[in-house]
Order: sequence, then structure tokens, then C-alpha cells
Amino acid sequence: MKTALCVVAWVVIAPFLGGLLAGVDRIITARMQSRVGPPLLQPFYDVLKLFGKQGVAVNVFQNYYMVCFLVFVIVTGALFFSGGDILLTIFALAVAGVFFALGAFSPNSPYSNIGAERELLQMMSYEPILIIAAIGMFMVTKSWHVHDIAGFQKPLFVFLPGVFLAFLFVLTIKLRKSPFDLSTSHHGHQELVKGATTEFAGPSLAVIEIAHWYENVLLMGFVYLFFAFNWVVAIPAVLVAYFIEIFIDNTYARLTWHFTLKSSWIVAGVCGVVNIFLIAFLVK
Amino acid sequence: MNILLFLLLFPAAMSLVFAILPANTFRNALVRISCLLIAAGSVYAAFVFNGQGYQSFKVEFPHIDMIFFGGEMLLSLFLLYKCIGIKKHEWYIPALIIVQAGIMAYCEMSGAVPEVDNALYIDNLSIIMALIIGIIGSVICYYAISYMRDYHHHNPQMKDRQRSFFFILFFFLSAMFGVVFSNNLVWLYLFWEITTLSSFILIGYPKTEEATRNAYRALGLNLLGGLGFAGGILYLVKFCPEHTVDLARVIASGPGLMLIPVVLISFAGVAKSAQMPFSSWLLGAMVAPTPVSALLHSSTMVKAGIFIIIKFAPVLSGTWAGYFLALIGAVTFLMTSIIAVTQSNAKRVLAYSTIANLGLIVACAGIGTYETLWAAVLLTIFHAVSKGLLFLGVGSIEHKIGSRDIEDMDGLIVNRPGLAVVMLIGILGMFLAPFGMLISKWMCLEAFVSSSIFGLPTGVLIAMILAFGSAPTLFFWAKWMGKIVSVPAGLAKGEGRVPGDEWTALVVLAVATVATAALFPVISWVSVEPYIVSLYHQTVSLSQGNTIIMSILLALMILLPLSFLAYPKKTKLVPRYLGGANVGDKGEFLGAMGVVQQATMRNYYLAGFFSEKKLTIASVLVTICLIVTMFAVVKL
Amino acid sequence: MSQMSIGKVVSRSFLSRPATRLYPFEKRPFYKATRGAVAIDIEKCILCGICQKRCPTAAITVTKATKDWQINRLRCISCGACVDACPKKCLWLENMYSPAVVQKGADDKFHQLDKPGLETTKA
Amino acid sequence: MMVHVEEQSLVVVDKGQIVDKATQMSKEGFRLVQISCLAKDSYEVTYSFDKNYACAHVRVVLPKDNPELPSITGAYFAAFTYENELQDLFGIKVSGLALDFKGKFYKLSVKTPFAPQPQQPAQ
Amino acid sequence: MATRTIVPFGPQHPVLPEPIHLDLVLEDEKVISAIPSIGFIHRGLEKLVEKKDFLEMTYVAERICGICSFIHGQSYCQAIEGVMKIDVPERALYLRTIWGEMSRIHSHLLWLGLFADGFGFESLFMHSWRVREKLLDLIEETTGGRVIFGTAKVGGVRRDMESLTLKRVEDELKIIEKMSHELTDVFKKDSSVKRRTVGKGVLSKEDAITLGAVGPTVRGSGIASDMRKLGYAAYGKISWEPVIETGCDCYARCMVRCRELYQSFDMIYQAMAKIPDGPVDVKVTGNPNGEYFARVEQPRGEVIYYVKGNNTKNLERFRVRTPTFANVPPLVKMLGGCELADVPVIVLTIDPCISCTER
Amino acid sequence: MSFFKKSPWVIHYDGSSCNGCDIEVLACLTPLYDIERFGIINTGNPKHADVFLITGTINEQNLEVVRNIYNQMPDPKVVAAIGICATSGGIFRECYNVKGGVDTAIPVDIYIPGCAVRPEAIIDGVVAALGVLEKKAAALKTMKASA
Ligand code: NFV
Ligand code: SF4
Ligand code: SF4
Ligand code: SF4
Repeated sequence: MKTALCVVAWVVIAPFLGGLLAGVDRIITARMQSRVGPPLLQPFYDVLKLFGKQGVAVNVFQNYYMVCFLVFVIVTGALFFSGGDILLTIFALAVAGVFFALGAFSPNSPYSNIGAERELLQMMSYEPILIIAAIGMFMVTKSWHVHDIAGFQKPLFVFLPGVFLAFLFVLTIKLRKSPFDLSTSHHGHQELVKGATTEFAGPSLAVIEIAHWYENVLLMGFVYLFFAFNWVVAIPAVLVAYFIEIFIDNTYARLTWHFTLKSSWIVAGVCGVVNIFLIAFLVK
Repeated sequence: MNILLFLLLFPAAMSLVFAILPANTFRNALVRISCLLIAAGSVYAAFVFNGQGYQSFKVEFPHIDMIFFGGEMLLSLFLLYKCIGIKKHEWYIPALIIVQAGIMAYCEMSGAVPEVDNALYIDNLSIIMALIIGIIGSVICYYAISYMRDYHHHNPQMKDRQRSFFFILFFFLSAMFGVVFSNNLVWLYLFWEITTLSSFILIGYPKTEEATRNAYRALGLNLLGGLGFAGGILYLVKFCPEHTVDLARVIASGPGLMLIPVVLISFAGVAKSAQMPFSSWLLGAMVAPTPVSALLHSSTMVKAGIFIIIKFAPVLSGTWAGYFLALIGAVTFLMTSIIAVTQSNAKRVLAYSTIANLGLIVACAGIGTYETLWAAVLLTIFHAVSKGLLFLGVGSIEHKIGSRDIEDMDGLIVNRPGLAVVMLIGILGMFLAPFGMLISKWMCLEAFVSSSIFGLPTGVLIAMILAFGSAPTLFFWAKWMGKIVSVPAGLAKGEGRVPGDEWTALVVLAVATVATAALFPVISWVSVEPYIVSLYHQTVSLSQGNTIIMSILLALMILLPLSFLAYPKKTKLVPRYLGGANVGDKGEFLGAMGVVQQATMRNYYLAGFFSEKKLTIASVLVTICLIVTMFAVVKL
Repeated sequence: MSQMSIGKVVSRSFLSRPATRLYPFEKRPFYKATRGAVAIDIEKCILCGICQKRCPTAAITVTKATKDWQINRLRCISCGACVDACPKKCLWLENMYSPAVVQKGADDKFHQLDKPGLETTKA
Repeated sequence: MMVHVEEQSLVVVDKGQIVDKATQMSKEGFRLVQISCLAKDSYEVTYSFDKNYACAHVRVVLPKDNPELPSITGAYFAAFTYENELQDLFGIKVSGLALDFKGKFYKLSVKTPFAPQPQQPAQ
Repeated sequence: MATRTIVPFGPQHPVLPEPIHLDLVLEDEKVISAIPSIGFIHRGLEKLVEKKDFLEMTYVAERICGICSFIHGQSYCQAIEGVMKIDVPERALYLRTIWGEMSRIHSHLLWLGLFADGFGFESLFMHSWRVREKLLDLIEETTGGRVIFGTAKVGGVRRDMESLTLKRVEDELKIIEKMSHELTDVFKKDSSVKRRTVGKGVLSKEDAITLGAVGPTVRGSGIASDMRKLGYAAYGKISWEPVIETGCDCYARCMVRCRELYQSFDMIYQAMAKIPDGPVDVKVTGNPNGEYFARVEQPRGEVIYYVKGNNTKNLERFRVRTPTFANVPPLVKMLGGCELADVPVIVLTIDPCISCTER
Repeated sequence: MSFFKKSPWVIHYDGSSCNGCDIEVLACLTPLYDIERFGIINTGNPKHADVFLITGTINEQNLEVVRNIYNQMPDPKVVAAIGICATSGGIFRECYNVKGGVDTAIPVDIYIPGCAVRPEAIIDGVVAALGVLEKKAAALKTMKASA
């Protein structure tokens, strides 16, 4: 029953949280650039407007993948917030990501195609860390279930500082922030126009946007897990993590995929793996 | 027992028939019937023996062991004969043949080969393997009928030697059944060598220079592995206090006594399953007609290597040798996954992915805990089904679009929707949740993390390698899917239909891929878990919650594409974004110098970032070190 | 090499008031020199047509017959050539720019720019 | 006071000599500054080279009919932009261009607008 | 089968404010070849001389480009003055120098922002433009326009600056200079900026000469070539040396512009200190007769104004060769073998100004 | 309730402007004017845009480009001609390669004069354009409803 409640809460509340988060993000970003920025509810206005637009597309298939993307992100979150297996959550998130990439591949237009390739490169960059994070959590809490991990009574990040660091690193990729905003150019302009989302317009762009909101909330959920021993600590920690990401977004140039792949694997290999081995020896 | 004999002898018998019959309708009908019978036979065997645990049978036949010995010698002679006219640098091949034959002859002549009471057996693992060989193998043979017709149609310069082709194909199946049913290691050895021989002939089928070269490479490397097998037998009959060639007894004796021969034979398994230092033979095998590739990759040959290692997993379990064997698999998995990213030839991608997945299975078997073994068996099943499907799919695509390059598969979804769907199912089966491969991988991860040797968290290292290796897999599969689903402008539906036989084969395998994913808990429960229990007296089973979640995911995966049909398609279509330079709506743009060009998307293979050559050399070196270490730590 | 070199500027901006001028709610008076729309004291004009001749974009039409002086605001580039040329000094450049229009032609011709009610000078 | 006036040095050479001249200039370390053309009764093509702030202008005069020029892209690759311009705007045929846009350097609504011949709308 | 990716880069492309088109041939993201296509802004304004008299053409010259507008006007006037041998009052020359350098600062700040945008550094872009707005206020106050100054005039300048204003402008400029330091430091030191610029788009010293590069592009390759050394306007009367960098890459060109910023501030201060009193223009009589090549240093490099008059109100020929036009061949050279992500960075390092180029 | 007024996304294309108007459009995005306050984003992609800001004249070569961009924008959309060049051809009106203002290529909904336009004028103009956008959105809705 509680599980069902969690799922319903996720499905209903997450987009609002995600939208608000995006709104706050835009305001903070603007302030960092010495601008006033849009109203807090701007992301909602954007999405509602997009739903009112005509949906042009290059072919009849492409928008559908994005619907699948949204569905799978929701399912992933439902899995996560109902306390399911964390590895399965990561895999389900990968499914969602693949649908997103397929949607971008579908129009076969140069910019969205390269965007899709880069999206996959990004996935390739962050997958190891996600899995390592899950492994780390298991090794500390002895459970693969989000439910148990969240219920763990000790502060996880103390056990997993390296993993947490590595996770923050890839969070930049997942939140589509500079220096790793390679595939969609969420912020600012780049050589790929709008990358993977170039060929999407109107409602399907809104769908993508909503899916990203869900995704962002889900990622914040991941961050929460590291501090889950006490929600009074965890919620500010999540917000601080998000703030750090915005700060990073505003203090770095966009880097290339070479660097993204190399650095995230190295960070995963150094911070993540070392941490895991320490845990393996220390936490029996 | 009769059914076992049927499976052993019937394909061999039919192969003799096909060796005589030329390609005609009658022959084709006969092939179809034989395929059906073999498949039915394996299913029947499964029905009869499933749930009965280990059963062994005595083969009452005069001088049967002598016959097998004779067979071995004949085989060696035949191979030696084949070595006439080899290149200079391939001198090692006849040398290997002679050494192996010498070892076997020495064992036999010295009269030291012990008797094995029950030479044939069947247990849950053999059943699974028999089903794979029987069903997938015969589906491939079935597919080969029209494929080979078209193949010669497309390659008129090639001599039509279909008779020997089908002869070998069916003979191969017999040998494979032999491998999975023999309890006598000497018999097993003969069957093992027959698979080497068959693949050698099949790879060399096109008779081009490249094909011949690759065939000899396959032969050489597998013989090198075979040397390990022969060495293992030699140890068993000459040095081992237990003195037995009874497979069941070897396994039951445990690592204390049997680790040396087991590691030697596993070495043969490593070669046969194309693990890293040996991987080149499987890549070279791509020159053969597609059914051969499909056969080698999914149901025969490499699966023999895997089979033997899985079989020995209980012996390897918890030993350092086993751990290093697992590391070989893990390193192979990581490296070949990365290399696969750089490939655009569909068959090479499939080949690398096969090697990678076999690496995973080897890693599981090498660790050899009940959880990893469970995952290993499931991986074997899922891999066989999806890989068979993918290879056959690529074969059909190649005949239809005239290329096996992934880059040329763009627009397949419009061009050849049927084939596209088949391919997508196959690819999904290989890497995405909730399909079998991924689920097994997931189980491996969980299992590795909790495995240890002498209290050291050894499994964690493999889990880490797995975490890194999975990422590139995601990249190249998703990219391939992307190519298939991308819709270039101005594409028309393709001409000509895929031949009926091919379709049947493809559909059967596609359905099987989805079905195995859907029935995954059932498969685990009915056949895998009993096997694991019989060895370890405990087993894994999926928690009910996860089963439900996976069912939901699978339902979504099936329902979402179907619901596309109901999705409103009223969108206005506009040309793609080309920086405003569009000309017309066919994806063309006005380029520099006033030339109208087509915007294309090709060649995103990161070949400048990952170098196939460098990575291969590096991993060959690493794995050779690992093999040396594996032998070095046998005594630990 | 330093990381986040812009960090100081960014954090300072975050903590202090944005540089944004909240136009249209907050308007800054234009400079005295600012070149905006052309305005005319039609009373003083003698319809000599020099301004028309000097205008590089042919924005001004002087019709002696109907005693009409018209300017096409969608053509005027605020260069001030007409102002410099006018012998009666009855032309000047407002500090305010001409407003956007939805219809071409409809607002093309008018004598006097509606006084926008802005202060026109600063400093 | 006198405004700074740069000294203008100009030599006129034959069409046949221009490539040699350019090669020589290039060997002496001159930079190609520009190529311009004036079409009146004849075509005056002027090449400017610079070394140490000293500018040397070299002129070739072409007849009005079927003007043709050898390309100097052999000596100065960068000349391709100017020479393509000569082709497109003046209708001078430049032979041996290293990167010949074949009249597609600019897309124009009139053919060779600077040529003395009457202009025709393109296509 | 086409084995390579062919991407149309532009004409409409968000990282390029102006239309330019490149046919990019890629192998994964490596640029194998980049063939430019231009002409999207070609208006053909050189031919306007047939319709407008030579004084009116000043307005056209100012509108060749909205970034380097003032110097265009100045160069045009210098060309006419060269033909007609007009003596320009000294105060006007100093004012031209002051405005010219203000225009250069505004252009460089603008470029710094665009460059930052080119490698995805949004906040750096915003802050560069924030500083630039301060300068625009000064420009507007002294000229009446934000980007089109409208103060060029054959025989002088169109308006004067009072000494009070001059003082205030100087004070303001000092503040702007301080603000710019914060930003140029980022370009100079930030690791992510360096990662995107160092070693990218290399143009060797030899190539820079043979391909005819000008302005910061050539100075970034270690060649001191700056037309202000010719000594026009007041440049002969103040002390300065051309800025050069020897890195030959995008970073070097960026550094040239960063340093030129401060050089320009300094030039303005010097000019303000030395500016004499007097009239700011002379009356122009007669028509131009003869030809003249005027060379002036624009923010992007040397611009050539060629005018030929035949003693009528309308010039016979008017030609502008702008710095970006000269920098196109070096650009083509720099693009070979770069990464797709570097394309905007490299294209932007020549500070392309297409409206200048295509006239 | 329509949200077009609250979230107009723009695309900017430089027809053949002299850059003067161009950089003023960009200046609108930057801190001093910050049009993101009105929810305006410069998308750079016709498929995401509601408002087409175009500066400069139409010439032979960019005619098709402008049309392409316009056609790729989903309805409802408005076009704003920014600067004298875009409204009428301005000082380049008589050039041989210039066809005239933007309305020679595509229908224009709002003309924003100025040479160069001031950022304030652009803001005023875009705000006025939003009124038109709103109307078009309503029309589209009724059309959809009746279809
Ligand atoms: N600097 C400059 Fe220009 C000129 N002349 C040049 O390419 O900017 Ni619009
Ligand atoms: S120049 Fe002056 S007086 Fe003559 S028409 Fe024009 S405004 Fe009137
Ligand atoms: S300001 Fe210039 S463009 Fe405007 S009317 Fe006067 S002369 Fe014509
Ligand atoms: S209106 Fe003026 S400032 Fe704007 S583009 Fe045209 S000439 Fe340049």
C-alpha cells in the first residue's frame, strides 16, 4: 500500500518538483550571470506553451520514441521510489536513455544524429559510476533495495566519499550541464544547434522537457540516498549538490566528448574503484 | 538412452545422405524434415529427462573404445593430409596435430586409459545444451537451405559445394551432441576435435585466400587448445592418483585432486570459446557463409568451450586458478566490448560481442559460486537465442541490401520493416532490460560482489570490470538500433521478399528471444535451478518483486511499439534542419560552390579514440599473462 | 592553470543586485546626443525639399503642391543628414526611437512623432 | 596640418608577367594585400603587396572583350578569394585557379554586376 | 556508400551570429575538410557610388558593418581625404583616434563574449557583454549612437567632445578597464578555456604570411603587423607597440585581443592627454579626382579602401577589402583536421565579420 | 489560457544586416536588458521557435534560407523585421543584390524600425509581436476545433 502511494506520489509530484527545480535553476543561473532571469514558474509556461504548438516532425515515428522515453523514465522513478532494486533502476534508466537516443536518431538529420551519438557517449561515460555507486551502496548496506538503502541508519556518504564525488561528477553529465552539456545544448549555444532535440517541436519537445524534470528529480533521489540517514541533513544536502552543479555550469567552458569519456572513466576508476576496494576490506 | 543415441547418430547419418544428394527440392525437403526431427528429438529428450537429475547410460557396443581411438587417429591423419600445402609460418599446425595424436596414442598404447562404466549421461545442463543445439542449430540449418541457394546466386564465381556443406553442418551437430552427452573424457575429446575439424572446413568453404588463411588460423588456435585437452587426459591417466576419465567422477573429486586436469581442459575451453588471446580465430571465421557464423556463435563450437568450463565450475570454484580464469573472461569482456565500438561491419560487431559475452560466462564459471553459475547458464541460453537471430538477420539483410555494413542499414525500418523488427528484437535481447542478457548480467554483478576467495573480496574486481565493460556495449548496440530506426529522406520500400525458409527461421528465433525473456523465471525454475541445486545444494531465485517488475518492463517493451499503431500520426511533416540551406525535402542542401549535396551521417566509430589494433595487442598480452598466472597458481 | 577562474565574478554577481535594467518598468533617460526619430516643426518648414534631396534613403517626401512633408519611418536611418541640411533648422532628431508598427504603410506618414513622454536628456 | 597620406607606388605590367611578378613578390616575402578591379573602357586589375608597411601596387590592364587572366594562386593560395570575386563580379575569366568556385562564389541577382557590359538578370 | 558524414554548418547556426556556410566532411567528429561558402550578406554596396555622391557614401561606409562602423567611416574619409589632399584639423584626428579605440574595445569585448559562447561558456559571455554595455553608454553619450556612431565626416568629424565629457569618459574607462581585467584573467588562466583553445586552429608564422592573414590573426602567429604603425590619425603621435603572441593557436589570438584591449585604453588616455583645441572639421569643396588606397587597422585587421574619382560627385570606383576577407584562406587552413566541437571556436578566432567581408 | 505570451522563444537570423541590428538583438539577451525575464530564449533552432527575429535585407542568396527557416517553424509563429534594412531595405535598398525588406520573402507581422535598432525598441517590438502571436494561437485553436 505504501509502495503504491510512493509510486502515485512520484508520478504526480515529481514533475512539479522537477519544474520548480528547473525554474530555480534558471533564476540562479541568471543571477550568476548578473541577470534577473525568468519567473520561477517559467518552465511550466514553456511546457504548457509547447503543448499548444503545432507538432511538426520529420517522420511519423520520431515523436513516439520520446513518449517511450517519458514512460520509461516514469517507470524507472516508480521503481526507485517504491524502494525497488537499485541496479534494476539503473538499467531501466538506461532503457529510457536508449529511447531518447533512438528518437534523436530517427529523423536522420545531421545535428540530431550527432547529438544522439553524443548522448550515447555520455551514457557510456556515466554508466560505470552509476553501477559502482549501486555496488558501493550494496556493500555498505548489504542490500540492493532502495528501500533498505534509504533506511540505513548510518550516513552513507561517510563510507562512500569517493563514490559520491564520482557521482557528483557524472551528475553534471546527467543534468546536462556545462562542461558536459554535449548532446542537447540545454544551456547556451553550441556547434550542434540543439543536438538531440533539434528535430523535435511542440508537444514532443514538451514531453522531452517533462521527462527531464522527472529524471532530475530521480537523480536528486540518488543524491538523497547518500544522506538518507537523516532527512534533515539530506534535503539541504540535495539542494547544495544541485547548487554546486549550477555553479559548475557557470564556471566552466563546455568540453569535448574525448574529455568527458576519459575524465569520467578516470574519476570512476580512481575515486569510485578505490573507494569500493577500501569498503571491501574495511566493511565486512 | 535411445533418444540420446538418436540425437548422436541421426544428424551424422543424415549428413552422409546430404553428402551424396545434390541441391534439389528433394534434398531441401529432407533437410527440413531432419531439422524438425532433430529439434523434436531434443525437445523430447528434455521432456523425458527434465527433473530426473543426473542419469548415465552404459553403451554396450563391442570395441567401442577402440573405435573411438581409431577415430581419433583417423582424424589426425585427415588433418595432417589437409596440412599439405600450408604456408611456411603455419608449420606449428602439423606439429600440434602430431603432438596431440602422440599423446593420445601414448595413453592408449600404454593401456593406461581407464574404463568408463557409463559413457553417456544426461543432466539438466546437457538438456539445456541439447535444446540449444537441437533447436537453434536446426533452425540455422533450416535457414541455410535458401541462404545457400542465394549465396551461390550472389557469388557465381564460387564453386557450389553445398553437398559437403550440408554434410559438415549436420556432422557438426552430431559432434556437439556428443560433446554434451559424453561422460567419457576420451570420447568427449574426439567430439571436441571433430568440432574443430568441422569449423575448419566450414570457415574455409568460400575457398578464397582469406578464407583459407582464416580456416587454418582457426584450426591452429583450436589445436593449441586441444593440446590442453590432451594434456588433461594425459594427466588423468598417467599422473592423477584418482586415475579416471569419467567426467562425473572428475567433477565430484573436487579441486584438491582434479584442479590440474580441469585447468588444462578449461584452457582448451578458453581457446574454443575464443577468449582473448585466441579471439582472432572467431573474427576470422566471419568469411564463412552466414549460417556458419550463426552456428559457430550461437549453438555450436564456442558453446562447446563454454559448456566444458561451466561443467567444471564446481571444481574451479574458490580456487585461485578459477579466479584467474574468471579474470581472463572479464578482461576479454571489457576489451572486446570496447573494440566492438569501433566496428562498422555488422558481423564483426556480432563477433566481438560474442567474445565479450562468452568472456562474461567464463568469468561467471571461473568464479564458480552457485549464483554466478546460475547466471552463466542463463547467459548461455539467452546468448544463443539472440545471437543466432542476429546472425541470421544480418545474413538476410546482406542478401537484400547487398552490404553487411551497419552504416548501410539506415532506414531499414522503412525499407524492410520486417527485418528491422527482427534485428531490433535481437539487439534488445542482447543488452537492454528486461531481456535475458541484461537480467543475467545483473545477476552476475550481484553475485560477483558477494563472492570471495579466502575472505578476499576478489569478486569486486570483476564486478568493477563488468561495470566498465557494460558501458561500451550499451553504446554500440544502441547505435546500431539508432541506425536501423533512422529514416533517411526519400527512402522507398525495398524490393523483393525474404525467402520463406529464412523468414521461418527468423520468426522462430525472434519469438524465442521474446519468449525466453518472458518465461525467464520459468526457465530458471524448471531447468537451471535444479542443476545448480544438484551441485551446490542451494540456489538463487529471483525475488517475486523483481519478477513482477521485469514482467511489467517486458510488457511495456512489447506494448509500447504496438501502441504506436494507435498513436496519432497527424503531425505535419517538415524537412530536417540543415541550417536553413535545405533544397527540397529529400535531405539535400545547397553546399559550398553551389553544389547540392546530401547531408549524411556516417562513420561515428571513435576509431581515432580507441584503436582496435592497440587494444587487441594490449589485451592479448594481458590475457597471456593471466593464463600463465592461472597455470602458475594451480598448486596454490 | 586555474579552475573556476570566473568563480569570484559569478559568486559576486549571485550575491549582489543584477545588472539588469528592468525595461520597460524602469527606463533610463536617453542621452542628449542620442539619435532617434526625426521630428519637424512644420510651422517653420518652407517645403524647400532639401531634406528630401539629402536623405540617403529617400525617407522624406516633400510635396509642394499639397504642402505636405512626410517621412517614412521604416526607411529613416536616423543619420541626421536632413537635420544638417535643413536651411530653416526646423528638423531635429528626437532622442526617442520610432515605435514598432504592425502594418506597413498605415503608420508610414505622419508629421510629428507622438511625444513619448520621456525625459530626453541625461548628464 | 596635413593628414597622413600613404605613398602610393604603382607599376603597370603586362598580363603575361603577372604570375612571374607575383612569384617574385612572394619569394621576397611580400604579403598579398588585395586584388581589385575597375572596369570602364578596359579592365584595370590591381594587385597590392605589402612588406614592412610598404605597399606595392601592380596593375594589369585587360581589354574590354573576353578579359582573361592567369591565376596567381600558385604563388599566393589566398588569391583564390579575390580571383573568384573577379570572375563573379567582373566576368574576368581566371585560368588555373586553385580553388575555382565556378561562378558560385556569390549568388547574384544580376550577372557580373561590375562589368561594363549591360547587366542581365542571372538565369 | 558515402563513408563520411557531411554536415551543413550554417548559414543559420546559433553559434554564428552571422550567416556563413561550411560544408563539413567529418569522420566521427574529426573534420576532414571544410569548404566555406559565402555571399549570404552580399549586397553590392560598392556599386552604390553610382547612385550616391561621395559625401553621402560616408553613411553607407558606416553601415558596412555595425561593429567596426566608426573605423569604416574613418577609413572612407581618409581615402577621400587622400585623393583630395584635404587637411584635417588635428583635434579631429585625435577624436578619430579616441573613437576608433573605443570602437576597438567594444569590438573586442563583444568578440570575447561571442568566443566564450562559442565554447559554451555562457556566463563568461554574459559578463563580457555586461562590461561592454558600460562602454556603449559612453559611446552613446559622445556620439549619439550605440553601434552606428555616425560621427565620421570627410574633412573631420561630425561632433566634438567637450573637455568635461572627455574627463568623465576617462574616469569611466578606468572603471571599465578594471572590470575587463576580471574577465581577461579568465580567458588567460582558466583551465577549461585553455583546454578548448590551446593548440587548436594552429596557423604557423609562414602560413600566416603566405595566406595573407591580418590583424590579431596574424599577430597571434608572431608577426607584428598593425596598420596603425602607418601613423594615420593620431597614432603617430602616441607611443605604443603592436601586440604579438607567438602561440599561433586560438589561445594566442585570444590573448592578442585581450592585451589589445588594454593597449586601446592606454591609447585613449594618451590621446586625451594630448588632444589640442581647435575646430573639428573643414569644409570640403570640389570633387575627388584620382585614386588612393587607404589602409587602416580595424579591430579585425587591416582594411583597404580604394577610391577612384573622376572629378564628378560620384566616384568611379569604390572598393573595400576587409580584414575578414583576408582571413578566410587562413581559416580554411586552420579548420583542417580539427574536431567538430572546435569548429565554432576556430571560426570565431578570426573574429569573422561577414557583413564587412561581403559588403 | 494560452501561454504564448509568457514563453516566446525566438530564433534570430541575420539576413544581410550590417551587424548593427544583429548585435543589438544579442545585447537584448545579455545582463543589461535580459529578455529572459519575459521567458524569451534564443533557441537558434527554427523548430523550437515562436518568433522569428530577422535583421537585414533580403538578397538573392538568403531568400531561400529565410523561407526555409520560416517554413520549418511550427505554427503559431510571428515574424519580426528588425531594423530599417529589414523593414524596407534601408540604405541598401538600391543595391543590385538586395531585393528589399523581409516582406519580400515571408509575411512580416511586426516592423521594428531603427538603424541600429535600440534594444529597448526590440523589447517593445517583441512585446507587440506577442499580441499577434496570441491572436494567431487562438485562430489555430479554433481551426483545430473546427477540423
Ligand atoms: N574589424 C572589422 Fe570589420 C572591417 N573592415 C571586418 O572584417 O567588422 Ni564588421
Ligand atoms: S529642408 Fe527644412 S525647410 Fe526644407 S523641406 Fe525640409 S524640413 Fe522643410
Ligand atoms: S535622418 Fe537621415 S534617413 Fe532619416 S530622414 Fe533624415 S536624412 Fe533621411
Ligand atoms: S538597419 Fe542599420 S544598423 Fe540595422 S542592419 Fe541595417 S544598416 Fe545595419
